[in-house]
Amino acid sequence: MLEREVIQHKGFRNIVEDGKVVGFQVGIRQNVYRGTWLSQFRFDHLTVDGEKYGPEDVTFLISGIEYTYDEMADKDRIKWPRDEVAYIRVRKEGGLETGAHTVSVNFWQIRSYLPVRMDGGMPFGRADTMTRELVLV
Amino acid sequence: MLEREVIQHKGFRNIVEDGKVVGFQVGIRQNVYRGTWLSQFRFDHLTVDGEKYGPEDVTFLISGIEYTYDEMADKDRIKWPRDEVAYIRVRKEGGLETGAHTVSVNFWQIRSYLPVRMDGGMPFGRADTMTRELVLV
Amino acid sequence: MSQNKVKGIHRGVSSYCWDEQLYCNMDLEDMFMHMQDIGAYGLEILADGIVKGYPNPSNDWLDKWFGMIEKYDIVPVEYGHWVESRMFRDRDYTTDEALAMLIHDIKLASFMGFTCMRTKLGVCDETLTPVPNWKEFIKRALPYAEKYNVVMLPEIHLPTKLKSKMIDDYVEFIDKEQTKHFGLNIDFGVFMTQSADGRPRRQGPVDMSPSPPEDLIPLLPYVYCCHAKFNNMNEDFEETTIPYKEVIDIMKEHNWNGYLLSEYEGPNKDVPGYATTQVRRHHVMLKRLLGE
Amino acid sequence: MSQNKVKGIHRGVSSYCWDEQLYCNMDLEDMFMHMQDIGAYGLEILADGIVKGYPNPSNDWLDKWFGMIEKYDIVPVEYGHWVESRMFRDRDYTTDEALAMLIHDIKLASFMGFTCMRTKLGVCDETLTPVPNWKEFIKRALPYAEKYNVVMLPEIHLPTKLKSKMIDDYVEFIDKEQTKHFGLNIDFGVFMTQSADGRPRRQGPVDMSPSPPEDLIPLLPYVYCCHAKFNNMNEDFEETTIPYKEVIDIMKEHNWNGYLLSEYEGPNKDVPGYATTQVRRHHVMLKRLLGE
Ligand SMILES: [Mn+2]
Ligand SMILES: [Mn+2]
Repeated sequence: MLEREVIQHKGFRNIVEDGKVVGFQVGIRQNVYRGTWLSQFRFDHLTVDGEKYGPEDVTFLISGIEYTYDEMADKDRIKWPRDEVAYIRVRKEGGLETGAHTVSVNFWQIRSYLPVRMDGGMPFGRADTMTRELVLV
Repeated sequence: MLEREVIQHKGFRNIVEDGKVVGFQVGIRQNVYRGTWLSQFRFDHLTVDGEKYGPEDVTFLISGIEYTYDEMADKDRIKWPRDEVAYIRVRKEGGLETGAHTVSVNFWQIRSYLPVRMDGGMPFGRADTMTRELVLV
Repeated sequence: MSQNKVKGIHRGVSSYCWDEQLYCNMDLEDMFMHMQDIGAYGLEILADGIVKGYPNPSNDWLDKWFGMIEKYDIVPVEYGHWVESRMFRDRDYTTDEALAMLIHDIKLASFMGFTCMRTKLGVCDETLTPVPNWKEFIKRALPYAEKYNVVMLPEIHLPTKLKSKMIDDYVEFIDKEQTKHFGLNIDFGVFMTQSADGRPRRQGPVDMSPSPPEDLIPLLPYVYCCHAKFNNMNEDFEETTIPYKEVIDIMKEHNWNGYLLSEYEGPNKDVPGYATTQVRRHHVMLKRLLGE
Repeated sequence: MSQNKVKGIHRGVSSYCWDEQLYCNMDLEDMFMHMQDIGAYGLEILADGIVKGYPNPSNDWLDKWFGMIEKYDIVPVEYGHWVESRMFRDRDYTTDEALAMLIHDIKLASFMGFTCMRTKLGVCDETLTPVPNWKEFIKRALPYAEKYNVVMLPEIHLPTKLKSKMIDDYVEFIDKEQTKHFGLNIDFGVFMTQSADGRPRRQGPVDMSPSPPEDLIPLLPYVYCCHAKFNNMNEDFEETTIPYKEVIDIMKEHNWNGYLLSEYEGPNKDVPGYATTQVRRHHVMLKRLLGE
């Protein structure tokens, strides 16, 4: 089930491949009443302890498929479902250290039914849920 | 799913039979980490707006089967499951009026692993969850 | 039931009321149980967000849907969906693309038992004027709506006025097409006189003043269901932001038939149990106003 | 894995940590996902409350169980259950009745893949002395535990002391029966020196003083898993109520093998997310103490 916060504690972990830590991931949910067509997904950044990762620095794992930000641009018939967590994945040798981390994120969806003015950013959820202290083990 | 409070808003309604209102019901859950063998169930009262209903005044609807309090006494192999709401049902012509009602309840389970002293009453959950204002439509 | 125009005014609920609880501490069946409790059997869903696997639910999920509809006596009234326009980073959706999306939703809504569709259109300005090509794809969708027996309803929502060019355009379109498959869903927010906290509506660049309830009268023949928007039900079972009695008296006097779908948009939607109490209070009020 | 006595000290979690969230805003799969995140694969469940339809789950549910165990690499370590004594209003459970209940749980625990059982016995006094007939039904259950390859473990819990007649009785029983199917689960609460809020333990009619960690040493051969009880993990990843380092150093020195099952019993268990953070902090500490 979804945690109330946009940034999920569940899913926050380092990514291990062939026994080596090659990066980390953060789960996010949509605090909004509908899912997102991938082509309408907008992402500005993920920040961990002040270090910023932009659209080119991450991939998105959605329903088991990993996408780059640009790969999502033409996916108008694939949905990030309302009830599913997406994982933002960062390649980073050694991953994150064991301990507490401050995580922020900013992303939104284009909504054709609202004025164009809002395409520039309308975060998913209240500001206080877009930053969270998470513990990595 | 279960509401956090012991007294559930969901399920609070009048009971209609053959087009006539013959009573009302209140859903309750067990705010404890296990279910209850029916023979270990203890019930003191349900109170609605100050009117008190004791064990002889109500029945219990558990997983679709309705029991009197005494019928539960020998049911040591039937469980009120941890994840299910039980409905306390009161026969009362006309049921309750449309509007707000203050509902209290006291019930518990016998726990063989705790001192006998506690058999006399150890409510399911914190006192503040054993009384609730509910709206009947 | 033809186009959901059943005799009388009936009570229903939109899944939007509990939206901030959904998938955190409530599921769809919980909503149905609440609806059965309060005798509000008409349902609006926002399909994207409710239908598992939308827009392509599995047969398993659909079987579960029909089982629950049957068990809780739910009447599927309105299927909320969107016709997107700004779909890509570099270009808008074409009329053909929008139409394909719309037809898919018509088929799914109909299969799930809905008779109304809240057809949300893309907009092109601050007063939510629909995209210029809306008549094109709606007109081409009409034969499908007829075949699948649904009516498409744009939602008339603040800051739109009941007396406005937008409404005139819709009505003119309906009259010209002589169709029963396109109409209006009035969101009662258009009658809103003050905020949930009792302050006057904040005025911005856009005029947020309410429409007078009587402006509803000439539109009623085009209205198939309504969003009974509410923002604050007090302990005396009064809605404090919208003149409910006036609006409903008008609808009764003019023998309007259809469903009022509760749509809670007040504060504390994320507080478990809050929306539930608000919805129940709302239905105490509606029951009294409707003389049930 | 013989009786779960795998080499080394391993980390695990009891479902009890998230108990107040379960069925309100979490489900079993959420717990497994958290466990996989933190690399704590050993699982304790309280069977009644976790197993859907307990004590008779459906094959469907069991299939789902095995699917999840596999997907999240979960190791079923301990199956928590109760042997009731005060079952009826007018009489106690007979030895035969208690035994029948116990055998049913042995079979289910084993089928679900568990090797340990936290066998909670009925008590007859304020210091939680087990019911007088415990040796009778446990002895009669031993052949079943052997056949189904599980070990029954009473939980040694405050206010019980590690040096006490109760423990002597258990150890004497095990030695006499020469069994590997009855043993001890030590709840680290027995080492608790202060409350979660930093105050000394409240003393009542019963002595709540802690056992010294070294009293654990002679018992270790009888201990198959432990409740790594914790009441408060601070922001520096220290448990403030129990001398964890001393206890774990002793277990390491004596080459104890088995699972430490996190069991959070501090405040705010009903606050969504609180227990999750506590469990994660606990495993940061355990990982460091174990030198992982
Ligand atoms: Mn609306
Ligand atoms: Mn314990």
